Amino acid sequence: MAFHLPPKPTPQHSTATAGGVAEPGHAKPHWLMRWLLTTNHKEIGSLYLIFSLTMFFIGGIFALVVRAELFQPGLQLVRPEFFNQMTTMHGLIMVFGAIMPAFVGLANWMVPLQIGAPDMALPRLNNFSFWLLPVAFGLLLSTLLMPGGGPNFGWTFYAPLSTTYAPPSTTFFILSLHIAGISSILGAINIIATILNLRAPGMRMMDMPLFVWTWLITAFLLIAVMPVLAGVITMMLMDINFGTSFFNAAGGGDPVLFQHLFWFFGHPEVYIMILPAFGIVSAIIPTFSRKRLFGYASMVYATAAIALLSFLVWAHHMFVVGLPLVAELFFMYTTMLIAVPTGVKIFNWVATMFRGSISFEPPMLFALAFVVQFTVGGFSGLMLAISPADFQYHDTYFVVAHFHYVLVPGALFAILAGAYYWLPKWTGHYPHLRLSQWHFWLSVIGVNLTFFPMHFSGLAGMPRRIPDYALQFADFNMAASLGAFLFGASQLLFVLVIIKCVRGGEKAPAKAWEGAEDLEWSVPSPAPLHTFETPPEFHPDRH
Amino acid sequence: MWQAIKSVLAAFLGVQKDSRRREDFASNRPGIFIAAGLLVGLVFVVLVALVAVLAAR
Amino acid sequence: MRTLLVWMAGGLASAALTPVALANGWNMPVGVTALSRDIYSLHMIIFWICVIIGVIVFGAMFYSLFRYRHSKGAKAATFHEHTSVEVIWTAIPLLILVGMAVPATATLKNMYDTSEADLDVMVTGQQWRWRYEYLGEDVAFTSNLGTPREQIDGTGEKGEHYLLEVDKPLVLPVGQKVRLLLTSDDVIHSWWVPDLAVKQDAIPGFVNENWVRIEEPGIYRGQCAELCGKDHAFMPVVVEAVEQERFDEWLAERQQAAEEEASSADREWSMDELMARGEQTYGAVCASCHQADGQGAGNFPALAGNEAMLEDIDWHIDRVVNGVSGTAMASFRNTLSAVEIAAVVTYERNAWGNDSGDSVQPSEIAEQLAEQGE
Amino acid sequence: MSNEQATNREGVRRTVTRTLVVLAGMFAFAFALVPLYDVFCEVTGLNGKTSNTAQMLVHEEVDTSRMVTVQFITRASAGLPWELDVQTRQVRVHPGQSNEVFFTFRNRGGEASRAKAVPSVSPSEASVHLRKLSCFCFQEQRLAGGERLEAPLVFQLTRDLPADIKTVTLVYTLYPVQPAQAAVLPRGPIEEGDSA
Repeated sequence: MAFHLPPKPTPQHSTATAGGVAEPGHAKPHWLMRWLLTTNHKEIGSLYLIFSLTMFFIGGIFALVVRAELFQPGLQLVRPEFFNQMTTMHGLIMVFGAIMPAFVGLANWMVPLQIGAPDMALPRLNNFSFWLLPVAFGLLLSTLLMPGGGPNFGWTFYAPLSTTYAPPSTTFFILSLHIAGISSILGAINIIATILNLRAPGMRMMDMPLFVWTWLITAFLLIAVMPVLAGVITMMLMDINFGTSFFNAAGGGDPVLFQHLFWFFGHPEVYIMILPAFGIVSAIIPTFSRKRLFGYASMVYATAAIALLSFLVWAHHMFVVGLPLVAELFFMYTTMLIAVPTGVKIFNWVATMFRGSISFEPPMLFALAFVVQFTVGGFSGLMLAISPADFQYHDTYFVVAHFHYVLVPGALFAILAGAYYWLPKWTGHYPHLRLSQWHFWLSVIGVNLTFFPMHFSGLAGMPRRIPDYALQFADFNMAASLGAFLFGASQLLFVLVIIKCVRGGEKAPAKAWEGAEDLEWSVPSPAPLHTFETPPEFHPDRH
Repeated sequence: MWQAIKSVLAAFLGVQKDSRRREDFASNRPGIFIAAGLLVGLVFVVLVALVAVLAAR
Repeated sequence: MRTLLVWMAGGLASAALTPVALANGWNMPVGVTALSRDIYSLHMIIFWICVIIGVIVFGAMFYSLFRYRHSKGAKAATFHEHTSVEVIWTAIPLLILVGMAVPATATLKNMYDTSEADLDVMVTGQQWRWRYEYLGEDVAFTSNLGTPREQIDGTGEKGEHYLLEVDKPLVLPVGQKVRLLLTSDDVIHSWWVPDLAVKQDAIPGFVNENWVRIEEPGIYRGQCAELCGKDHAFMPVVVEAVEQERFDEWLAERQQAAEEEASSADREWSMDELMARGEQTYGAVCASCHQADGQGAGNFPALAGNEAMLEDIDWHIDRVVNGVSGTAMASFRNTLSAVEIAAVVTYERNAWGNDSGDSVQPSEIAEQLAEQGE
Repeated sequence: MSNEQATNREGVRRTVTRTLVVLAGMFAFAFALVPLYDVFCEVTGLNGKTSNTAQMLVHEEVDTSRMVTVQFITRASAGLPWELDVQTRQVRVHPGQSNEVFFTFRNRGGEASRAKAVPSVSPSEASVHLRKLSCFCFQEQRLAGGERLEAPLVFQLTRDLPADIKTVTLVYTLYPVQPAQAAVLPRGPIEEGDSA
């Protein structure tokens, strides 16, 4: 299926222009070489999306191993050592291998189309940053087969569990994270360079669609924090292999320092995974409400504010490590304050729908589910911000419920919404309506059945990352496991939808959705391989 | 500069008028907004820290 | 339309289910300390604030979805900003948050006030057990998982307190302010008892403080909350709160028992006695890593047929007494008594087909420990 | 048209250069955070570490109006056949006054080895007010097998110690000091003959 995406160039659009990217078609290269060496933003976008879908299923299988073991109390299927590797790999793969590359893929496809650019600013770099990913994750997955097993210290890899007490494969884990980090950084540089320099004549910053805005801010966050992650894992590497003691108390280091550094990266990372989602939803809701986005300016400013504040809240992940009272209060206050700009975004989406003309196509369904369920995740986030209460919530399933609500029906649903929204542009066909609806409803039911009971098991006292639990948590866990399998299975429908959509289906016109306004809808569906080689005239009529 | 600070303050709350934003972006001087952002950010940190210190007493 | 009905039915159902769930004990425990009650009420306040905001926001959203359906010919309005409305909906949450921060700050300050404690207990996390030390009382012991291995593997019926039971609970007096000093011997652990609303990380090389004043006698169960490796799920915390008099008696008993244990090292132990005691100690302390069958697992070496160990009994004893630096093998010098060390070494040298016939007397171990001390 | 692309390329180059500079800066910043954190901790007592060099006695009037309990806890880490004991488990002191407490190191092993005591103070806020005039924890100790060493700690709690701190707990954990090449821990899985 991969090889039908995107369509071959159509003659009327591959007009040769000076300085254009390498023309395929002279001598037709082997398809493998074509995909290996492509510098086309649409092809690379597709590669990213296919890669992230693959990783999503691999990470999902790991999650199902975890849920299968947790179906009943007692150890049935896996040993605790392997269980810990599964939870760790699930987290790492989903964060770095599924969600982030999916957003980069969407950016590759849509940012040039939305700003009227012919391609990304640095096409060859673009190819390189993609192909780093399979290397990184191939390496990461291979650690599972190494003696002593793969990483087993959680995706947050707290020292000294991840240094002095780590399996021998940890050096490979660090290497793979380095490679994935370089890929993200290069991708971010490319996106910034594209947005700042390749906008269509007449399009000012303030005319850019919100998806472009949120990605610009996300890219800056990536530039700011990925090097910090690289620094942290380099220190780990040195602690493990060169006898330094950054995080080792025996040599005068401090394990808590690791957590400060990690979360200085980690909290902005959380926003890296949600800001582009805000952008997608801010495109979809106005389209299907047939009404301009309410408070565009506020949205842009709120995004910037959230990004800035994200550097000031990191220690709310560390409320129980024994911070001094003043630090505890500081981080509680800043964390509570970040709820304000986030709330503004939700109010704005609701106000966009108010007095609109609303229809419920699949992208809108996913966007609406995003708004509701992301807000649920936001509420539990607000509860977690209350530091004294966090002494009870911390490291329980309540936290697991919270961040999964933000990341699965949050970030992931936004990605799915984006996919349904732009599939007509990518393939020229509408996705199969019935199947899409089935996919949506089964996903919603599965997600809530999986993660809602986790709130209760957490409050009742179940710690996270345990392969076996006390009997009073059995009901919640059984429900969550059933939900997880339902959710996992229903994602196969998504694959089916994509395959059908690539192969055929109802033809989509250039402007596939009645209320859609941005530049991408001015090029034919499916989008030809080369678009906007002559920059479009941009008329800021809407903004 | 004052204009920029006001815009940044508005950003912190997440509320801004379209017309103001138009003016902001018409100015075409990103440096001043970045400076204002960092300044307001710093003041914000100091302010919250001060509240925390006072509250901890 | 149908879509909307499903949405609303789903929303109503979950809205109705949540209070039911919370009322059925699927909620944070109220607990048995003044602090745990404060925290519980903070939790419920913020919860209801979220519910109210949720009802308003989702209400407005679903009203819009229902009222302004395209299929019903709704025409979209053209407004796209309204500064005063935006200011209002920014200001109100801000005020709510300030209102929330006030009680939260007060509770937090109370939590941090560890001064004037009546009793100090040092809590040390070890992979994968807790060690308790009553400072100034000469009482210290390790608390291991009490659930038998068969229950975990599914070959035995699971008991009522499956995974939340230990061999020796931490006994504390009610009504007294107990200061907990927490640290760790290896990785980061986190000591947590929901009913006491105490959760604090135990960090190697550093000491954390927390405190608790239990109001009602009873048994309170919790577990390690920070991922600490393989048996993270198997290091529960059990606190037994008793009246002061009972506590004093218990403390005296413990002190006496420690003395008796020390003096029993002087007498001659038979092989059977050593093996029986050794099996018990091995099961509680060693089996989680080296496995009940002595076969080891992963990084943990097998003891059955371990030649290095069988060749040299002194080397064997040294490993148990002093541990192995930089590995999960802890030093048991202070954790196990001379009797237990002698018994476990004897057991390891004769179990699982190791049949070396070697045995070591508690008195020899005690002598060795004392000798090293001089 | 081609003119425009030329400016684009120029702009892209400038953007990339700038982002690379920021990137390098942030990577360096991550490492700078380590000493910054130490300085920050030393100033605020964030992590309860104490200064690792001797400090001068602050000559100030002894605050006889209040007493503070100072507790000492000693621990030895696994794999080190040493013991650390303190002669007095707790002392009651006035802020401003200087005090001396003796600690005993004992190497119970047969061979010479080196170790260092790592201090931690609780509550961590107190660590800024704890001045060590002399401490065995400033340097590593080397003891022959069976050797015994008495070493003093001379300290002072300054008068500006917050009034709500009534007990200060000082914990010393003994860690082995590895010879340089042994700093890499034996991390092989089963093939290592380690047992018991």
